[in-house]
Amino acid sequence: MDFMVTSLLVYLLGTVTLVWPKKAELAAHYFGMLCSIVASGMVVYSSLKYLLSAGSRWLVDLSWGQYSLQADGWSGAFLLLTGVAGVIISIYALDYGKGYLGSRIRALGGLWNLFLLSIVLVLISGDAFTFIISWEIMALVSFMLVNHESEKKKTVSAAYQYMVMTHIGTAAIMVAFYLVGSSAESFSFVDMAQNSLYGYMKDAAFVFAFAGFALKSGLMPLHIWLPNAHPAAPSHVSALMSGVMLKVALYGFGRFAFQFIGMDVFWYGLIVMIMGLVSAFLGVLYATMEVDMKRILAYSSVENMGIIFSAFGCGMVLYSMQFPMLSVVAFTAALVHAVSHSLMKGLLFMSAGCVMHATGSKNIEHMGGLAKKMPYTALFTLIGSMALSSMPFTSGLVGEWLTLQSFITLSQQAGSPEMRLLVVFAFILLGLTGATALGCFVRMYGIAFLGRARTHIVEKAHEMPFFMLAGLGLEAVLIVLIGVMPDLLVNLMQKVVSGTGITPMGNPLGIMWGGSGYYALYSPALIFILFVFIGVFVVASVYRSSTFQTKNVTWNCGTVPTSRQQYSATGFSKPLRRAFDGILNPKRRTTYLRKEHAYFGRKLHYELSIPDLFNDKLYKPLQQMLINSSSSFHRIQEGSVSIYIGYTMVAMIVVLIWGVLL
Amino acid sequence: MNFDIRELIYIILALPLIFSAVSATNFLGKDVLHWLNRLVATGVGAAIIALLLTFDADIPFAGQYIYLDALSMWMLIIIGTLYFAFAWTSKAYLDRDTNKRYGYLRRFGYLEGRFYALSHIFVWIMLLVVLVNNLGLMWVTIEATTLVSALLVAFKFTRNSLEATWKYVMVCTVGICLALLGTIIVYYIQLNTMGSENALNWLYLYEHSKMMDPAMAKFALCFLFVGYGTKIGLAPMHSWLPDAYSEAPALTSGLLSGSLCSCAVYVLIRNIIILMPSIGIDFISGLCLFFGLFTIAVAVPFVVVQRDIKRMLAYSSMENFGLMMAAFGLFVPVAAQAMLLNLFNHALVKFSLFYMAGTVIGEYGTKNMMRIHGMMVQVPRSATFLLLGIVALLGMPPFGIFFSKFYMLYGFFISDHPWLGVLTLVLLAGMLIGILYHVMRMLGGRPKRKAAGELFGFIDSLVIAGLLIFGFVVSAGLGEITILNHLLNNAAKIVLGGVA
Amino acid sequence: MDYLVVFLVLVVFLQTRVTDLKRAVICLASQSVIIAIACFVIGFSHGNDIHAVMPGVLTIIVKVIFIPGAVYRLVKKLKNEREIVSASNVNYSTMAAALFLVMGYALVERLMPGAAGRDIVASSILMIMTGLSLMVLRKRAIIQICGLITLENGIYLLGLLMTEGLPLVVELGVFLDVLIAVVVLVILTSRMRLSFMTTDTSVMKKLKG
Amino acid sequence: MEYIMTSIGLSLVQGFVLLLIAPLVAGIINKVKARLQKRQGASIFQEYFDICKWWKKATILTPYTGVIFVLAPVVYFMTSFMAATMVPGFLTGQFSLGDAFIFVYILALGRFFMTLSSMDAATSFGGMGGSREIYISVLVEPAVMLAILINSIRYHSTTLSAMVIDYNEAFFTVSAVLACVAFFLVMLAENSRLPVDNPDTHLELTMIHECMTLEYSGKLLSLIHLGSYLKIVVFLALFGALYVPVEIPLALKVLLGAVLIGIVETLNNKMRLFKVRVYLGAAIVLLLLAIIAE
Repeated sequence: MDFMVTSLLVYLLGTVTLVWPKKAELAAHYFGMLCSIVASGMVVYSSLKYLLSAGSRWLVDLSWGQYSLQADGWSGAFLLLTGVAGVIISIYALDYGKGYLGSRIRALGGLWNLFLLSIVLVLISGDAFTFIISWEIMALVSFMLVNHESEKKKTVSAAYQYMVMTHIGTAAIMVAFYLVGSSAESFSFVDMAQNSLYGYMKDAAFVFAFAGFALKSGLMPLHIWLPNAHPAAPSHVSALMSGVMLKVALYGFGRFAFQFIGMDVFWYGLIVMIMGLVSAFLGVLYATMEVDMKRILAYSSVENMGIIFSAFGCGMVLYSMQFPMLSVVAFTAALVHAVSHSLMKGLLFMSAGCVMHATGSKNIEHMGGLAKKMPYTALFTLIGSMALSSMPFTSGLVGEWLTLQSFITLSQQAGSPEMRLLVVFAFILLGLTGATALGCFVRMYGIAFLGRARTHIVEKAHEMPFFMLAGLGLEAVLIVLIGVMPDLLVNLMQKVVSGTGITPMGNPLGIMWGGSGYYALYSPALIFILFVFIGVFVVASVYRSSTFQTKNVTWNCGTVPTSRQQYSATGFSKPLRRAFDGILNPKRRTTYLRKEHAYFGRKLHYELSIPDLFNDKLYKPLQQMLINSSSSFHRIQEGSVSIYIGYTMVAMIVVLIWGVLL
Repeated sequence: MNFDIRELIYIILALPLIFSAVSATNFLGKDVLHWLNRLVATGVGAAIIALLLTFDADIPFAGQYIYLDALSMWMLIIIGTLYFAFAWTSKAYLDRDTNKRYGYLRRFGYLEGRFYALSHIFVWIMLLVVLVNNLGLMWVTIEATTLVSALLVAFKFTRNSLEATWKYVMVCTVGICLALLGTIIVYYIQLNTMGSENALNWLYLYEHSKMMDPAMAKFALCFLFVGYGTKIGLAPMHSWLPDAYSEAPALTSGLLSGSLCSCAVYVLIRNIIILMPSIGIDFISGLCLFFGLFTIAVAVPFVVVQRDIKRMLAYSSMENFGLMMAAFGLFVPVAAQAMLLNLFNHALVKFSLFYMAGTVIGEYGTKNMMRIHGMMVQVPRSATFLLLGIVALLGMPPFGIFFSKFYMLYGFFISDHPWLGVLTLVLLAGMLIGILYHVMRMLGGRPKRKAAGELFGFIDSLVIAGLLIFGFVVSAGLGEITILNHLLNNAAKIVLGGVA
Repeated sequence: MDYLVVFLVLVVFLQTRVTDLKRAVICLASQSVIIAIACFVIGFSHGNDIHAVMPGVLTIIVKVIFIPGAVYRLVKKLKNEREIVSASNVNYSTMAAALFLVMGYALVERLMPGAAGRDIVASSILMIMTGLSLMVLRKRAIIQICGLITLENGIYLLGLLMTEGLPLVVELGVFLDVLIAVVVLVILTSRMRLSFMTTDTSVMKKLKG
Repeated sequence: MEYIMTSIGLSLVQGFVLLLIAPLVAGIINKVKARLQKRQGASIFQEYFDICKWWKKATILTPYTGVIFVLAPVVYFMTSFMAATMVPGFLTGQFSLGDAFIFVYILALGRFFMTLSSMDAATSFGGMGGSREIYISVLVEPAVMLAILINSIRYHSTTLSAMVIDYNEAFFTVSAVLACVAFFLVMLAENSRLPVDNPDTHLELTMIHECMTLEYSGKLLSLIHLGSYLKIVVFLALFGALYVPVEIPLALKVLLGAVLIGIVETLNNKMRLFKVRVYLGAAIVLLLLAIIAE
């Protein structure tokens, strides 16, 4: 623990950059980033300790009475995730942050360290009060980071929205803690584990906790802040937010589910599962419709958090059906997918940063052919996209596969028709999600990196400096490693969830269901070996005699193809838009600029926008209602002193009557 | 040199009075006044610290007219802190408000003298409020604060400030008259039960509070609650509050919101402590909860749709005091302690925020938040401090209010009013939605109109930062600072009057 | 004593009807005179020491001489100002006053059945309520001040009846406060006349929301 | 350990065998179609000749393309091959490299790269093909998932070798038949046959898969074709082994399946792109009924 505390101190040291002299801005930046790298490394180291001693729990009281720290396996898993992301993204930021020279770069460095610090504090806080403090600090710091480029109006409004939403979420979490804590001796997690909640109070506690954490992890319909906040923030910040902060919400919810509230009620898990599934599908659907690179990634975060929570909910359902051994699969799936998602989403946000750095735009409609300009970035982005569309040999498939397995596990126990229907619903949504994710990232990668340049901004694109590539590369390597050899990670996470790892017949990913002797198998290493082995032969046989030749441009019915003839991103997702018109209901507007003649020389301007369903149907009306009601409420304060005195008299009389009656 | 408690109290009471008298007479020049003012305030602060060190929270000190126990000590700390901050920021404020371009006060001659005379006597009366031991005198002093602060509110004698003052005096005096009626009834009860010796003496009444006649006591409580509630600014008697706060000079608004309302709360609590045993807490907690939450509920819409920055702050202090009354009405030790802590934190934060608001008004020459953009670019230091202050006000860590709010809300849940707690959280979220929206509008975006430069000086930032840090240290480290912790525990015990 | 009550009630009723500022002030003064007499009566009815004389003297000094004087000087500054109210308004306030009187009696019956000075208690309640109603219904600053003083008088009278006078210190403090209050209000009113060109408080409606 | 080794060897052999017979099956399908259309038709070995021809030819690239473009066919072919090694029923025993989901996702890898390559050529046809391919795959995926689900429910495993129809217990059930029909529909969509896609025209309005391969020639083209033939065979084998509730040898099932495809392709014509929703919706509903009836 002392080691952990030291890492916290190093983070604190990093915040010194806030008050660094303005002359040596660059030094401040490097100093801050180095501090965060070192500290995160220490976090990784110490987290491994807690992971290996999974389940063990011990407390450290800071000298001030009411604050206490603790760490166990569950927090160790997330500490690991945080540390890895912290190291890699900080390395990336070494070069990326230079873009903010002269625009409050010192604040950026200091807040960066503070952000990591608060996340780690949330993960190792040992009582509700410390948890809430660090949680709020995390929210506050991330808010300031999102608000960093506060000259832009969009940024400001995004930050505002983020703060409001996250504050509401925190309020819900606080209510949950209050409810649990008021039925226990104290706020320390150990005491809260022996709380005496029951009945509808317990339900209320669960609902509030889930609402709060779901909001933080961006499940629909509480995701509304997410696709605005991530694009507004600097890229490495959004990488950290999406890669780690969303997972921290899972951590908190896990605490509640495992320790405080318990999972013995069936519909708890049901709600979690269904909400997760729905947000998985809707999230990826919206992602497929976006053209802003970072918004695509943000919506895809919604999707992946949805998958994670659905797996978690599946586990809760299994647990409530008295199959704790089987629920292990599901919880493992949730954890593994959390880790791999933090890796791949970090990677892609960073590469989005690279693309912005190179082209100065986030809109993939303006790109194309970047692969030739920046080959390494393209390679790493390809790996990231493969991972996010859960292709084999990437960590994406591991989590996805475990999730599917956990749902199969549920289906094994689903005797009654309605449970069957539930499982069918789950699988339909999972299938849709998987395929749509593939489409989404094929679209993103293909439009941005392949083909020909659509606009001139691509011309001045260039390869990234070393540290940015290093960051991308590290993530990519980790992704492939986990994808090919998931045994270590999966067993580790399984140990975290339950003491016993179930590993039949030497196969790392074999899962045994109660009763029957069959296994579900996945041995990516073997597949990979075979794939490469034979693939090499094929490649050799294809490229042995180099019979490739480039004579001329593509045959285009006699004309030279222009780059505008390529499919645009919007066009690429058209069929899907048609298929899911009912959900998306896109707003199309066609305006004829010049139409003096019916056929010739008429220009038309076509504009398509896909508003977020919940934003339109839920949040905007709420906002309007709030403002209107408030402004109508102003009538009670019209400025006439006699009326004011009248109020006093009325209050007096009311109180007198109350007093007489009671 | 070490004084005993009585001497210290005399020092505390003497210094401001003398100084205000001096500065009222037209002898001294500006700079002398400025320095004297700082000196006096610092002296009083030092005296209060010495008092805190010599005073033992378990043994209240009772003179003939003076009474000092943990609760009043706590109030003294609050007032003293604000007094100190006031003295060290007043010079910058006055210079700013008298500057040629934007200042409201440039028309007046010899304004330092008037301002200091009024402000210091104002503070003096507030010190008196928390030190007297006689309910009647408490009433008298509270009424006196109204009248003196009325002159401060009207200080600029613009149309708006006149209007605000008129409403302030009218509404408050009516309320205070009701409080007088309540006090008279208390005295009547005392006459009927205990006879007329040491009349309205708080300590005496406190010791004999069991003997009171419940029906009349309840009757008295109604008047007292509405009367002092008007002064606290509980809805619907709050109507004077936003006007007065928004029109007064920024420093005065800070003092009004930070310490005067706290004094009113203090007096109300003193009265309630007396009446509590005979009435029983159900009725009282009902009153406090209802009016407290109703106040928050009334404050929210006015914050959401608001143009005037100081009015916004005024409504936010309504919200805070509503919350504090509700927390008091819970009658659980945690909540009472947190409520006292919040009195302290809110006073500090709100004073700094009103001062920041004054700075912003000085910089942009308008109170209208819709006309202010891009402070981050134009006046970074003020912007940073404004943001910090607002964050502190909205109750986010690491600032003080978070701690007190956390435990006040916790009180709702352990005194089985969980749904009221949820309601309160919803209302607080409403406050955040409103305040943060306006502040973000002011801070972010591109500047549209020219600012008068960074008016936020070095000493100012020291003082404001000091206030914020002080609040943080006291709240976060309360477990460690034994003397304050002890004091607060005793104060909470007194507030609960041996009920819970 | 009963004569006093009669006079008091009459004065109060008169106060609800006057619209001319000078007359209003005179009403106030005469009202205070009656209060002062009541003070003496009550004071001497229980033992004749300094505490018995004190309230009456103070009342005469402050409420009979000083306050009406100050207000009167102010009124003389205000040329041709009078409360512009419809006759119906006046009637309403009178009727309200009558209602208050009834209410007062009802309250007295409730709280202290068979008390000696029930009439005068009722009339003091009448004064309180009438003062409030004046402040609510009338627009001129002067009349509102009169309402305030009336209210204060009523409370004071009530206190006098219930408790034979507050403790001396408090007594002094109360008088001091009333004094300052009137001073402040007079200052405000004269300022108002300067900057608004009128003392009609209904023009002051700029601060809202 | 050597058990694993032998099983891997066996599955590799099976892969090669399927690879060898794949063009033949395609030829049979075409022959059937030709016969039903009153044509003589090419010989059933025609596909072998074609592939050899393409293999000999040089590969023409457009200047816009990059690495992805030349890599994609290999990956596509490899994925079909890996799928072929996983198909149960011929040589593979209990052991398999991955279960049904892995099977699906490996095929998805091929789709991933083919779609990318289609966009790499920077022409409008490629993009069109890619977007339509994605559209179809999104609609197909749930049906595939349900198809896996039903057998896994029945046989308590998602391992392909375990999901093979077990003739020892009652296998000709309502749900089995429903699943069989549904999977046939899914199979047509997956292999881009009529009525979803038209494999043998180059009319840009109708085609999907052909769009993507439009820019290919020479060795790469032959790889792609080989891969798609292999895919058909693999699916036919899977269809036969897992979903056809009739107790006849698997090879026969494959043959009959090929014939059936030929017949269906003759009887139907390509449906509108946005009608595919309805078509696959039908498949999903059938599977749902099957699962409920299970």
